[in-house]
Amino acid sequence: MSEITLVEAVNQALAYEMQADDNVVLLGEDIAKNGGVFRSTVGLLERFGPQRVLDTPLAESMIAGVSIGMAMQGLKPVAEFQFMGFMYAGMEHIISHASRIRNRTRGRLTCPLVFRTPYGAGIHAPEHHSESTEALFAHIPGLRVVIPSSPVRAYGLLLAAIRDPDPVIFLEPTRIYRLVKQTVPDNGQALPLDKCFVLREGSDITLVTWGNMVYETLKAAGQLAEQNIQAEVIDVATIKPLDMQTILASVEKTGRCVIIHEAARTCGVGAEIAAQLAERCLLCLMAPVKRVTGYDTIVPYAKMEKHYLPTAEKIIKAVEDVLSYEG
Amino acid sequence: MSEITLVEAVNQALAYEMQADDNVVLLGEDIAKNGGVFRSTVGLLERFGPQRVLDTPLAESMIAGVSIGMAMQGLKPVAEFQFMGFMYAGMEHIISHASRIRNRTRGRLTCPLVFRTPYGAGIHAPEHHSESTEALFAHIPGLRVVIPSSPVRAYGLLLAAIRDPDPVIFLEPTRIYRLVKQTVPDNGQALPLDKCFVLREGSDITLVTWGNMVYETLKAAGQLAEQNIQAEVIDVATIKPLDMQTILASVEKTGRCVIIHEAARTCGVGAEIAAQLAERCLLCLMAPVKRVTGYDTIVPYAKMEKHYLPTAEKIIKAVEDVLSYEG
Amino acid sequence: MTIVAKFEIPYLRFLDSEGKINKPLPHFAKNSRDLISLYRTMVLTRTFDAKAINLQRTGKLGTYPSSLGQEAISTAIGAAMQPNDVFCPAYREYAAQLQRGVTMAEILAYWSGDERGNQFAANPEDLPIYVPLATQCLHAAGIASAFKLRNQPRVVIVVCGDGATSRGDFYEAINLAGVWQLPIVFVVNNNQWAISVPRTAQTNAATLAQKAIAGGFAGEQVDGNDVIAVKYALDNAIAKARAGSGPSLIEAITYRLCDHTTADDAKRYWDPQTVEQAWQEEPIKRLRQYLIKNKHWDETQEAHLQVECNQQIEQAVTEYMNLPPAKLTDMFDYLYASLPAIYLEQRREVEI
Amino acid sequence: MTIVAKFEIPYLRFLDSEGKINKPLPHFAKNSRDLISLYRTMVLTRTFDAKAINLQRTGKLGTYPSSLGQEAISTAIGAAMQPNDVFCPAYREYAAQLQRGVTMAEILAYWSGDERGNQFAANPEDLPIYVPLATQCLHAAGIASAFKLRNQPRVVIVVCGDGATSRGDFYEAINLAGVWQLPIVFVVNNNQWAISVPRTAQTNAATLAQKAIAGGFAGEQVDGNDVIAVKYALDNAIAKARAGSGPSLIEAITYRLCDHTTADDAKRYWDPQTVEQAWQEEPIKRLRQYLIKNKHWDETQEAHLQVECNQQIEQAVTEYMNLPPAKLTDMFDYLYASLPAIYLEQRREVEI
Ligand SMILES: Cc1ncc(C[n+]2csc(CCOP(=O)(O)OP(=O)(O)O)c2C)c(N)n1
Ligand SMILES: Cc1ncc(C[n+]2csc(CCOP(=O)(O)OP(=O)(O)O)c2C)c(N)n1
Ligand SMILES: [Mg+2]
Ligand SMILES: [Mg+2]
Repeated sequence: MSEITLVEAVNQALAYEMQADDNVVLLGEDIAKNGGVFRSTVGLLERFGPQRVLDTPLAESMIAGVSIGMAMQGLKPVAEFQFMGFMYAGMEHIISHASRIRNRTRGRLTCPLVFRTPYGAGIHAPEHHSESTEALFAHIPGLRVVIPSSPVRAYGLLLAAIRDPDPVIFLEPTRIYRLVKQTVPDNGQALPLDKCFVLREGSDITLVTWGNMVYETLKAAGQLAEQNIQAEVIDVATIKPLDMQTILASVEKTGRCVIIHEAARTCGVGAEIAAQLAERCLLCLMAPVKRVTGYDTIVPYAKMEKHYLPTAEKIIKAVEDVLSYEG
Repeated sequence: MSEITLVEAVNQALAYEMQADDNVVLLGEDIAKNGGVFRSTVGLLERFGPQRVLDTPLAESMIAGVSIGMAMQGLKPVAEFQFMGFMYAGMEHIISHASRIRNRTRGRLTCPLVFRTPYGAGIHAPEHHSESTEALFAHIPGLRVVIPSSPVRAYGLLLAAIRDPDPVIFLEPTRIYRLVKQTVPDNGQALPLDKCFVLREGSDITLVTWGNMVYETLKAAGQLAEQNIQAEVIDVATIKPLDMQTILASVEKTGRCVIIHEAARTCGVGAEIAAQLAERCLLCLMAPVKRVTGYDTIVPYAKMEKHYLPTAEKIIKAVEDVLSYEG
Repeated sequence: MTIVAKFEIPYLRFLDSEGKINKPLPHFAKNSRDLISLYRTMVLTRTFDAKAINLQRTGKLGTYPSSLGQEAISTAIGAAMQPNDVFCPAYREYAAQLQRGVTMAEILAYWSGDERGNQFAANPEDLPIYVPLATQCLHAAGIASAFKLRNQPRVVIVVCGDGATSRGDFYEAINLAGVWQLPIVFVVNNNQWAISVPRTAQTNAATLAQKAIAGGFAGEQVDGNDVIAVKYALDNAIAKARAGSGPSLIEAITYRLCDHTTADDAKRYWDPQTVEQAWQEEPIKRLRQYLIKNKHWDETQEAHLQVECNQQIEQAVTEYMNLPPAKLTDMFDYLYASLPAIYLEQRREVEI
Repeated sequence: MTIVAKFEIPYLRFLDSEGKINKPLPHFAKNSRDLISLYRTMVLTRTFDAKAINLQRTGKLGTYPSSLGQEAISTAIGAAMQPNDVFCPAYREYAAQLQRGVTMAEILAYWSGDERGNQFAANPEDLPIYVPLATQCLHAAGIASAFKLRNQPRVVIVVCGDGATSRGDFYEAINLAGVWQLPIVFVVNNNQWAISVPRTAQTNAATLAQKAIAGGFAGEQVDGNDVIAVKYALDNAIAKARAGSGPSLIEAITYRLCDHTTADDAKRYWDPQTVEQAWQEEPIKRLRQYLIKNKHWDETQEAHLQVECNQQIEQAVTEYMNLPPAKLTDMFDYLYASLPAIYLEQRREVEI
């Protein structure tokens, strides 16, 4: 079995589930003939035909709203927003409808859909192509927000997201779309939603992260290991609802925690995790929880974006600060 | 001088600033002839004419976008969204443009506008009329988010918001629109943005809150005082950017903190405050910071909304928990 | 100059405000039973509306938007649809909802602030009332897309107001319906007002029907107070959609003879003379006049109908008033198919 | 049936693809100096475009969208506007931007990923390129509203693509412009593609011009490869707007003779024959043919022009390449008029 990238794993999961379930339909801008601007839907039009792979007109509120209508009829739309920065026009449908339809109708109507979108900075793209505003969705009751950060997890989590009977926002980190390759058996095995993945065990400190930052964090953990600091690395993966249990268990063990995300710090998802740690685990914390995040600025244009993003270096610095904390 | 309500104070501030500055124009749905569904713009059409008080067609993305265009020309639009629940359609313009225009053009174009909207639950209104999703805006760099919670602060902060050279989201708590009356001198004196207001001093615990919850919190503080518990009550007022200095100073003094907001807990603004307290003040905390918030559910329809909302009772319960915490 | 495209907007009316026929009636309208059935629905709706306002005034209901004066549109919709079509209402479409199995008790529960009012025991697929205006247009387009992708001969009817046509969602739905040739009928209830904003301040378009031109399909105006015209236009549009020949838009011209909702006071912005005139045009009177003139209806039947309506409504009100309170845990129990673990702590707080 | 409204969409062209006149030229086009000036701008733009793509291919520029084949539209816009009008571009409007004082170095800086490219030293009020499609239409309407409220005789020109016309924002802007009678001209660059999605998959509307009907004002089609037609239509629309007589929409039909951007490969979805045909229609060749035929232009002048263009562009590239790196603190220093205290800690991290 050959190794594939994250974006190929997305494609493989889509193909698997379209084959397995006639209700799965794809829609979005440039996803059919063009196979998606990142090629994540390449070949699917040819394989499943124009009734299953739909190029839409250019309108994001429409993509969101039409998907919801389809979902209420029992289809399982997987809609692509071309970039996360163009999803905001769909916010009203996501916040006011997708997340509420089951609750509003007391279970009569449901909304089993997936909104996929490339997200995150680091690919030298134009403005609005570097958003990581996952916190906006993580605040909304009724949604799931899932972020894969490896080919294996992209495959397993996307299958789980499509099969989930509720709406899932599925954020695909563009910077790792083609960064790593893994063997991903095409066996239709989903991975669990609502669960963190412990990517590396360690006893000295817990590093909590997701998305693009997983690789910087693993890199930092590797370098820390050379200094004999054993970092546990947790990929949160589902940021809504949060699996605090796994995070708490780890921090209870290590007593120290650094949270890493690329989004702006203020009111990012890191704040919620830090707040819960401080609330539920105050006594086990040997040092304050630190956050290594993007600045509270607009993501700079390409030339400066690398200075905006957290790096392994900054993570290591924070870990050292936390480890040397003297109460 | 007679006493006025919060909504009247809004009206008074609008009138003052329209008189003082020809660039101030109002726009929104039903704000002109009808004076606004909450009467906050009543009389202004008659006084300033249809060139200054504009009923718009019914389209929120349009209201947001057109305001931005006006602002770039040096007008100071104060646009009303009829309810916060209808603001989501304007999110793209708020997130992708209003907050970025100064930065994008390196100061060449600016966006001096105010987006006003009634917000919060507790008035037995239909679905979508009870939103308190201020955290969504508090995450966005480049914005200011201001929430008055008394007639005096409504007047002073709205003047400040209109005069501010950057975009301000101004959230008016509907439940206190007519709850209290105060004498509000119409003297054009603005109150400072980016600053908390300490509404009550105390040494035993710090209660941090804003918006509708200010009154429940003050009520709780009053009852706690009867038990000889002196709570300091802080109205955050500007939730973006946060005045952490005032909050930290208070918690350094009291050693204990409860944060109260009506929004869903997860990734609410309370998380950010709690995270910063835990990060910056770990040693001064004698107990974990607690949050008393709305549930992580959709705000229930009118019949059940009171069970969703934090109450003085729940606040007191949390304060007692914090005070009885044994590390 | 070369002309590359031409468009026309037709206007349709059979029954004028005096109940006189000004054009040969369509086939269905020659059957007095059908007309009487439409008439009964309109009267029932108006009576129900009055009762609901009364309940609101006496503190037994929340804010309520009446459909007074606009009953013909929704009555015709309910009559024109097949049961397995899907209806996506605006919030003044009680007449259609009632015909489609939504109960009065459910409608009242909804406006009392109870989600169970959207549970529609006898109607599995119609949308509940949507508060964010025009958003239902896109969901309707999605439902129609599902029908089309599955080759089902089903049709979606979606209604919005004149105000709602200013929203991007309305247009995006129109545009998609056109380019995907969806089996959908857009009905615009043009009641001349969006709360206090008159139709003329919403758009410079001479008709709202012409907004369909932007989507590349036909729009027409009908007299929305002539239930025969509305029904006829709908029958055609639905047949066209069902045959796979694409969408239509019907602008039904009527007048909101009531406050926007019980929370509104239209006197602030209304011209009373216009309203008085609008009352001359209202839909029930003209059909009654026609029926009576043609001996299909008389005063005795009218009196009976009132009694029947009142009985039915009283029963529904009793059912509504007897609805046991919902469980607080319902707040949590319909959020997700199964509640994620992290919610359990919060859920326990409301358990009793 | 009664007809209550009628509409027509005209189409305008003076110069056919062979450079032949098929209709008496408008006044301005009788002046060869003016035509030559339009011609020079188109050539300069095309040469600049080619250079930019070259810079991208050699790693000296980021993703870049070319305006190849569409130069006439933007050239006419720049020529038709007054300096104190405001231009709200889409991202292929270099020809207009250059005429309005935006420098090539700024354009290159922008596409290299440097915000300073939007600082427009010589143009204080035009919008920068907007990435979220169609959003500029609403800002344009806001700017036009400011002009109207202040009684300034100024006009806004806003451009978007055929794809962008499917977005709600486009329609909401059209609708507002109509009902507020704003001094604005909407120009749709209909280059037949939105990345890989053809014009026919965007909308069922026979013309994009007819989308103005939804807003209650006139739309017209012009041959977007005939700079004379575009300029003529714009002159009229701008004069109308300036006179307070409201908005217009001009659909300029052209063809995207390039990949969507340098990140795209149009071969995946293009039919090469159509493209070949589209090359026959391109705007520069036909105007050159006309000018040469009428002895307003010759090969020597053409050669000179190329040299001039190249010089100007090389100078700009040098300027662009010599732009010193921006300060990292710029990330913070333009967020707010003055940086709130809570930011200082983060800002210090990037200070050197
Ligand atoms: C998106 C949105 N904006 C604003 C409102 C508040 N609102 C409720 S009804 C209404 C007017 C609607 O007018 P129209 O569409 O003509 O419907 P009508 O009430 O006349 O039936 C407004 C502004 C809303 N419900 N949704
Ligand atoms: C709101 C939004 N959605 C999607 C995109 C991604 N995108 C960039 S260009 C483009 C196609 C635009 O087509 P058109 O409007 O015809 O302009 P053209 O590129 O042909 O000039 C798309 C989908 C975007 N920039 N903005
Ligand atoms: Mg209306
Ligand atoms: Mg195009």
